[in-house]
Amino acid sequence: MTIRNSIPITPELVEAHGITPEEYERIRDLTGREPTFTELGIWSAMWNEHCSYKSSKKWLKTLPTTGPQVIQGPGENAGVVDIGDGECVVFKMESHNHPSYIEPYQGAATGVGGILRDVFTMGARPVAAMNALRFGEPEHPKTRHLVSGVVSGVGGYGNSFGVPTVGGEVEFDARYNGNCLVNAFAAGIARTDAIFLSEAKGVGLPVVYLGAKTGRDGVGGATMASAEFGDDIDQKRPTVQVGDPFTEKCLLEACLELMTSGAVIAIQDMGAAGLTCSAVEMGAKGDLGIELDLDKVPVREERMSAYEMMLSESQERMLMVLRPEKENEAKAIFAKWGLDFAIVGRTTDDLRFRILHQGEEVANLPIKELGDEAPEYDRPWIEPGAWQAIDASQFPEPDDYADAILQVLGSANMCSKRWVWEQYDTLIQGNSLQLPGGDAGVVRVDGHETKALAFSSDVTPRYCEADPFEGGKQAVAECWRNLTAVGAEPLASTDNLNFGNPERPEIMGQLVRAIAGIGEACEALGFPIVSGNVSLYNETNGEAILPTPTIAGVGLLPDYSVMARISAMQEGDAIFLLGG
Amino acid sequence: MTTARIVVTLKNGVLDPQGKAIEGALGTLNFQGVGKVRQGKVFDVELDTKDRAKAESDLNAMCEKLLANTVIEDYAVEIVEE
Amino acid sequence: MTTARIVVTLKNGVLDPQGKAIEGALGTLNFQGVGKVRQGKVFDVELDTKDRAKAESDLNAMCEKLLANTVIEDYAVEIVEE
Amino acid sequence: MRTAVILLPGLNRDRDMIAAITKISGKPPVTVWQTETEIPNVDLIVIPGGFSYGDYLRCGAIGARMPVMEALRKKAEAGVRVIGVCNGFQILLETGLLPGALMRNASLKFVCREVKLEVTNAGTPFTASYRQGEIIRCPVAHHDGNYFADGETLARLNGNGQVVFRYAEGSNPNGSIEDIAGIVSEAGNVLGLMPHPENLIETAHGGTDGRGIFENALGLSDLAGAA
Ligand SMILES: Nc1ncnc2c1ncn2[C@@H]1O[C@H](COP(=O)(O)OP(=O)(O)O)[C@@H](O)[C@H]1O
Repeated sequence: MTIRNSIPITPELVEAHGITPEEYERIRDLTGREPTFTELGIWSAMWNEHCSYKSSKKWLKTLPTTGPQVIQGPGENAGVVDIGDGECVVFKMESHNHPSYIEPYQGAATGVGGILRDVFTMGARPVAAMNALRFGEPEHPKTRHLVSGVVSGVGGYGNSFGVPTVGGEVEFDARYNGNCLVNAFAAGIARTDAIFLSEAKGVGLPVVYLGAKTGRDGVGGATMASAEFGDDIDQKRPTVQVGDPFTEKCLLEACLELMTSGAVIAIQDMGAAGLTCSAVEMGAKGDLGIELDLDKVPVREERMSAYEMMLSESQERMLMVLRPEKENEAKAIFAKWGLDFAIVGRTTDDLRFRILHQGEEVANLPIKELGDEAPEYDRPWIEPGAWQAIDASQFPEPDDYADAILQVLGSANMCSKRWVWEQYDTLIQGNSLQLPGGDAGVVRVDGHETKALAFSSDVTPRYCEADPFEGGKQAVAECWRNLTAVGAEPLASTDNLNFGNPERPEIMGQLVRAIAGIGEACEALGFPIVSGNVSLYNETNGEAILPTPTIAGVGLLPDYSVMARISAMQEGDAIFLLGG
Repeated sequence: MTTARIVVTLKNGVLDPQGKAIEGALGTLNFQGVGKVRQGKVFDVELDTKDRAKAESDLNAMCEKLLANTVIEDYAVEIVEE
Repeated sequence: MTTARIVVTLKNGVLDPQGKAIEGALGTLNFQGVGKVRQGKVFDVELDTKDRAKAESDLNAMCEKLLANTVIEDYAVEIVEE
Repeated sequence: MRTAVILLPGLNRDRDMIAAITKISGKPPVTVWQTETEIPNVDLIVIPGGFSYGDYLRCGAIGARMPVMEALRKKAEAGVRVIGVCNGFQILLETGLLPGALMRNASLKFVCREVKLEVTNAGTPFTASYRQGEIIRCPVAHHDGNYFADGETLARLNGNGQVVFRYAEGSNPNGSIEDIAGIVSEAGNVLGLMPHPENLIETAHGGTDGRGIFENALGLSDLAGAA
């Protein structure tokens, strides 16, 4: 199968790419002519909700993102926060909801792989992971399959890669019957003076492809992540990506080794819409053009078209701008780790994104417009209706309180989640001080006598449904409390905003109000949001998930010898209730 | 009794990290001229029936429901012995 | 080019946790009359040779040296296409 | 006392192991990459845990066939002490330096938790500081730790006192036959075990039960009390 670049662009084709007629008008203007088929694919990848945040950008801008501790806020692969002694913590959370619903093991696994890559692309060695999971009711016929696939996928990838999972959430509710949520968090530690960014610098420098080969995995995946599910979901299956944690572990070691060698000018991992997004981002940020020669791209399948290569979401790949004099050294490092290393293009000074394939120029687009001029919508929204307080007296008092407590504790949502986190390696790296099961996971900072980092992930979606503003605030406050409860000073946070279809004003209202609540709480607590992710269109047949703005936070314990734990209680201790 | 062999293989184009690692290892062990290697699974299943048609339909159902992940895998059922 | 299929199965008497678990799962899914299930592996290997004898001897050597753990596994090599 | 740690791509408890050995012996170990054909003169060689080559094909199978393993075999045959932990144990089985095989956990799930181990042979170079029958704590973290050997091999292992650790008090996490958690070679100088003693060597780990194995192997056990 080859896809010709000369396929005529019809309104149907435009629609199938998730591009509206108005957006297409704009695309034609910016291109200066009808786009080619490959170009249409590139535009759609850059302008879909997933990559461009076109529905949420206006509101995300209102979040507090700065503070004396913040070294890098949103906009890079991950946020960076100072932890003193010349070191920083690099972290982010990202969703892989739609892929996990379609193929739970691989969807969850590649979600974990993606977030780990975001962290080590910046030069940080990952030291902790969390996963916030939401499934339909336990009785629903799909739930068991999804839970077992997702949990083993999260573990399968993280355990093999070698990062301890120190926290997370598992919750069941009928509103997730048609859309499970898989939000993966990762944090790493780097030297403050050795952070790597995606901004390309310098004209005529080699653009290098690193990691695994390109296949047809997930072609159209970014488009899929931005579309609502219908009953035709089965037809979307061939876009599944398969994760290879072994290759990712090798990629981690090779990248960190390469970074110490001084060869790297800019680096960007290939996530959604792989080669397209990574190359455009590097060029657009650096005010440079990029020219790619697809004949040089390592491929694992025959006769791949330019369109497929540009949109492939094959995992475990990176793009880098290299200091030319370091080429041989860099190559040797990648050969040692058994990874592909190929010069696939160069930086230019003409601000064009040019793609060559088999002697033909299959795309030639303005790079800044691709990267920065995605549409931004001020979608109509309505104030979410106020929920009536429930009158407690309408419920009969339980006859037997002990039995009632047992029922609560034994329920799927309240019971211990040990059955989940025992499938994750919580100890690897030898620095775990508090495992899942407490208020926050704690990991000591390698090579430091007393310092440790605390991690927690929280949100209570039913509160957000009742009142998105208060629910957003509450998620931040709970995360903050979990960090302080182990004795950590909260540093900063990351968010993963999971909502339904933003084209519906009531859903857009949830998003707007939740962001306002999160912003207010973060502002009040001095707990800036330094990275994040938005996942919209979590709906099946018109029914949306509960609004789920997951908040993950990082705190610093200057001295872990005075850390608090939930298990330190002894008989006869007095119990205090603090707070309002 | 019926004995069947089910072979489950990855669909074309789906990444096979195991196959890839094996290709590399065969190279390290100095085997020449090894092209693609793809790894799959085989299940040998004993069924307590002599009815071939029923056995086949049951085995196909087992593949659909459990043994194969039809999102990324194909399967083939073969009756070995009746 | 030669294409071969290698099937690696557990020796009789060797514990097969995956086969066992599948037996259990098939029961839970209400399949009746399922006896023993044993899980094995299949490798589809492409070899850059037209010499059948050489291909067979190479494939057997690959099994002995890597693809099968002959302490617990048996293997069978079949040339599918030359 | 000198230690070497063998490195293969996909191993991921190498850093844990290097840190543990450095803390216990006061000296960082030398590292030996998979392609080396010589291992320097050391008193102890360790293969750490992880997923060498992704554990693709069979756990430890591809790693066991890398060039460094021939050098390891020579050292082991010459009497140098060798410890393989988790993936290291799986690799030692695949090289044939230890008998048996490690299969998928009976639950088919990865399991990470603390278990209890019974020291069933305190007479080995690795266990001398423990009491025979002593119960120690130790974490496990693995997907393929279900030890299997045929009846004849088991009889031989039992007869020679080659079973060094068993999961105790119903804490077998993986279905291992006869609760076997760790074994030594017939000569007694090669130890393979699934649990991770390197993750329980200091107070910050919540205990030091795993320390003795390394102290014994390095001939430091007299200092054990001072640690
Ligand atoms: N998917 C998961 N992975 C790892 N740990 C988890 C997961 N789900 C829950 N946990 C852990 O279980 C404990 C209880 O979770 P939760 O009920 O959400 O706690 P809380 O409401 O106190 O934050 C926490 O320590 C949490 O980190």
